Amino acid sequence: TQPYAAYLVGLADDVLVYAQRLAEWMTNAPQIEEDMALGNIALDLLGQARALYPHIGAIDGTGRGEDDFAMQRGERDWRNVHLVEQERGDFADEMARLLWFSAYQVQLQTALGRSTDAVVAGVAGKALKEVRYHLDHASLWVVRLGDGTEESHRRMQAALERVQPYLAELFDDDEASVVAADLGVGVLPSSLRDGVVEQVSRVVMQATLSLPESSKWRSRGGRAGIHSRPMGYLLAELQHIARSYPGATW
Amino acid sequence: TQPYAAYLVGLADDVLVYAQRLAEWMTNAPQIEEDMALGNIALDLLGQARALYPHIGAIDGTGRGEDDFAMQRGERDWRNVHLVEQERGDFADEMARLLWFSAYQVQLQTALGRSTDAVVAGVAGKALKEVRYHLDHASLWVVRLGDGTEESHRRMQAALERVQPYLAELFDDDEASVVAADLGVGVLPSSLRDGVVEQVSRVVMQATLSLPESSKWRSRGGRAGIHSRPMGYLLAELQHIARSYPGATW
Amino acid sequence: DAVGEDFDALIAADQRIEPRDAMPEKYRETLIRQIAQHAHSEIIGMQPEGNWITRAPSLRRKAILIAKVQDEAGHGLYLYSAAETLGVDRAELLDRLHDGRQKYSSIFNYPTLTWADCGAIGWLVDGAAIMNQVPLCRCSYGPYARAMIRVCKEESFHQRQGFEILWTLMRGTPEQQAMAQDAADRWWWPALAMFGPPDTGEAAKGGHTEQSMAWGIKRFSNDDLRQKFVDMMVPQADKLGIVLPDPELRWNEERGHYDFGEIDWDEFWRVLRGDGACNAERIAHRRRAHEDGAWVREAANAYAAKHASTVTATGRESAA
Amino acid sequence: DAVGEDFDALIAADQRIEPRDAMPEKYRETLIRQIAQHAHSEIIGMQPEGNWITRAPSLRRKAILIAKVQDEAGHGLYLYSAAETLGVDRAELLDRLHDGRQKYSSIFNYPTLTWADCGAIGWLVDGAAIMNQVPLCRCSYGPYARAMIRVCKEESFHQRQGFEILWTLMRGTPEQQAMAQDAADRWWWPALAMFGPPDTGEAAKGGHTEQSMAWGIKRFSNDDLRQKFVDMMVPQADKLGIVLPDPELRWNEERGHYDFGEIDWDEFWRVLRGDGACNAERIAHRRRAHEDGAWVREAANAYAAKHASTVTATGRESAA
Repeated sequence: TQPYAAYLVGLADDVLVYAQRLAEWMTNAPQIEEDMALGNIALDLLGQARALYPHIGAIDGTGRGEDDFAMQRGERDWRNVHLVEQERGDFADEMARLLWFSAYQVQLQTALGRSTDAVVAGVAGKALKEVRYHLDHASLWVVRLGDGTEESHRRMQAALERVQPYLAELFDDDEASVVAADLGVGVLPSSLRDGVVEQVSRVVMQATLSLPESSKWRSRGGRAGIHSRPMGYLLAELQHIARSYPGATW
Repeated sequence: TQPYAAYLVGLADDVLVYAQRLAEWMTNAPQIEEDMALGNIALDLLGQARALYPHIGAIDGTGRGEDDFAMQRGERDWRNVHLVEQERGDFADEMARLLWFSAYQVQLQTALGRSTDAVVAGVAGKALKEVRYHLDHASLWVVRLGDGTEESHRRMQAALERVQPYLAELFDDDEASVVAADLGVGVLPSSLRDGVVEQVSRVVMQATLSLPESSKWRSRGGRAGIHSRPMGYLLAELQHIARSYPGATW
Repeated sequence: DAVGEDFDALIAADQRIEPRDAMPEKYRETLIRQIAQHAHSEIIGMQPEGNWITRAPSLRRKAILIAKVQDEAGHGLYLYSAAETLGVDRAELLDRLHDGRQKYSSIFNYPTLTWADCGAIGWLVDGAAIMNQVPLCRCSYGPYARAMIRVCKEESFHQRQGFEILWTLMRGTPEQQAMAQDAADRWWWPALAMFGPPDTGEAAKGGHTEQSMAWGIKRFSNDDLRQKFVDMMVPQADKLGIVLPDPELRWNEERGHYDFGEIDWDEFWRVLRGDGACNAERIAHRRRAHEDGAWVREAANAYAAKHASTVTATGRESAA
Repeated sequence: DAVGEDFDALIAADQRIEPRDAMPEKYRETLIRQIAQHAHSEIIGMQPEGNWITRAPSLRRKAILIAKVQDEAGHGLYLYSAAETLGVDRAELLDRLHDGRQKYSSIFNYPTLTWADCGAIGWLVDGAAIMNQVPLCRCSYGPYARAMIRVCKEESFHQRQGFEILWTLMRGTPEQQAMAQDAADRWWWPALAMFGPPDTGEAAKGGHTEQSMAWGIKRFSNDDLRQKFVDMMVPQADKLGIVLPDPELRWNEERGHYDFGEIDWDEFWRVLRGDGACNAERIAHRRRAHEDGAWVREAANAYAAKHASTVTATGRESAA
């Protein structure tokens, strides 16, 4: 069993939980093209999670498959950041979250392309192309909304402020990431911060918006299984059917 | 096994599901007194359900207990009306629903006090005192809101209109209720309608509001396990923990 | 007149009518109504299955379901585009959907109560849709026919996925088998009603079928398509181990077809008039999404207009 | 002055101060702040457990939990009433809560992650609250003391319920035992911090303890109460089979008390300053409920005003 399994669980949980939230937009998006686009991004992230879980089950010695991870873990065993578990807000909230998350993912997957774990490097190679598209998509919308109408500018700015407390957590170097970085499998989250902030800042400036100051409060604990209120309800929905029919295959 | 068990499941599911919805108001009510009052009504209804389920488990021969009914049934086996499963709206929506449901319960429990099933009659005797209080509480608020400010009048009238399509279902004579009524255990839902409408009409008039016309669309199917969209999500929340630990006691 | 002659000649020669061709106003109106209703059905049809995306029982099924709902959105878009070639725009068609002037397939007013319903929709509803749509690939109106070719290819993929969901359930636990059977029980009759009311024999009078056939929009009667559907599905049900909920269903050697029972047309008309389980919910959901998104669409338009005028003003920002 | 003399005499005689009695402004302010903070803690404290009402694992537990959260609302109401006897009103106190001018107990900024947390809150948090509150039943200010008597009776009931939740889990499956242990691991240190920063020895200088003791508001130092709490809980933990997460915890024969480790006061101050897991969420939730309900409270006031004036005008509708 590999000591960096916990690090990979964090990576996989981030994208699975965000895929679950993004998929909620289907039938709820502002236009049909966007139902499709957000569904597409959800599919990409879901695919990344599905590629990682069985690998984690192999290296941690449990032999767990994707659905063991997705459907059979309690809240305390999930290692995703709070950013991705927050409830769906308005479209500006989603674009603010997608902009930051995708910019983070571009830096992350770029670095993971050099992972000493061949599976991780392989997943990252494919993921990088996807998350670059996600970043483009979010950037396009942030610029349109920031530089659109008065209302959309106000909403987009408010969304940047609401998402702000959830960002620091992406860049915390927890124990698992230090282990993974030492082994050359992973990357220190803190090392990604400057690239992400620079990327987002460019978009925000083009959108005639401004990056908010740091808030007094910030989220923490996701990587240690300490989640925010929405997580339990997300899991109830995600797992209810699977949990209701123990041992069934689908 | 008694052929009227299905009828009692409908009675119990109505109050359990509504208790679940009402309890959501706790920490969300317009004033602290109301957090308490709605919690109290939820507790009364929950108590009624808990008194009925083990009795049903005895008469249907399955020996199921309250948690077998509450935590282990799939959506198709729930027999509550759509009215009680609808998502929490604003406070006016809740008072409109509570007014109708309590007026219905007063008529129902009055009739069930004469049930040939001693347990049902016993539960009804206690429940009648409770639901009279619920009716008073809802009436008080409907009058206050109807005859309060312009905004509250408008909201209360809109709430009466939104709840309207869910009322007819309360008074449908399905097969199970016909069987139960024939045996003297239950009462034909259609026989309760006039009393309920009269009661509600008095309150609505005092509130300077008006009862809406029948809508083109009306809910149906709850007593046959055909539910509306919110039901599955309600069950996911209700059952997630119980389903996640098969065989555990709490 | 010249319009009529050219058009009639193209129809007679079984050639495609293209947007640039002159066409009778009634033909245009019939097509707009039909294509729009078809597009609306794809968009509203995202909701019943969309209801299961967050609760799909496995990640694999979740991925397949997301992709399917996405395909439905895509079909809606092709179809709105086809309708736009007839001189209406999508925003106007969506308004007509939202305020009830145009309809969508009544099948989507039935609820999806269990996971098995995702299987039944794929197997039965998409199956019936394909039966209806394959002949439309030869429809006289070119853009509609071409959209249908693309749609049909994906629909038959969806139908196989639905079959496979049920197949897996029928080979699962007793609860899973019961779930699959229950779904088939609830979706079978509504699927048969999807082909529309009887339009042969006595019933042929007064309906749209005759005119639509003459125009090459419709190729088979509702009743013929329904029969073909029943004939196709019965062996598939046998393979699944599902009992179709019709005691009168049996092979008729003489006709070379399956006989089947009477559809409850009262229910059909009731649901069509707006009193089905989900009529209110489907339109309310669609409207809410549309209204919630109004500020986003306005912003996109404002941004595009700003940029267009910038380009005009400076003549050099189009590469930005 | 006369105020000071009467007041001092009552305090010296260990008599109760009542609302009609003159009292020093500082005493009044201290009490308002303390009672309001206590009331706010009850109201905000509904949220962590309220989070589990819809998901309680059995109907019996759901009923107990609803009743408990209801009790907390009731405690909030008694305490706001007690504060109102000092000349402030509840609406004003709630405003001070909502805009951060007044605080609530920092313990409620920790999240409830599993069902076992409902047990740990009852056992540890209510246990610590009782330890703090029992002496307040003898507080010099009458209305506060009387409210506390009622509150304490219910709190000790809640504490037993919390213990019983954990007891059941510890006798359950291995997962349930792990859940209970995990909850105790997370709530133990925050519960110890509930007694406030050290206020004996060196730390006695500069805090409020000395003045509050002189006024008969506080009867024991934070440190004394904390020690009593530890001494009470260690045997209960043993009975449960829960290992308290403190390697330095051991019986000190000489002191006749349990020794225990150092509390992480940096975390305590960080959370108190607003940077705990749930600070933002708790206040946002409370504010939203208050704002969403504004139109209801306005309507109730408008209705009452209308009726009051009707009564005045006709003199005969008060019985209506």
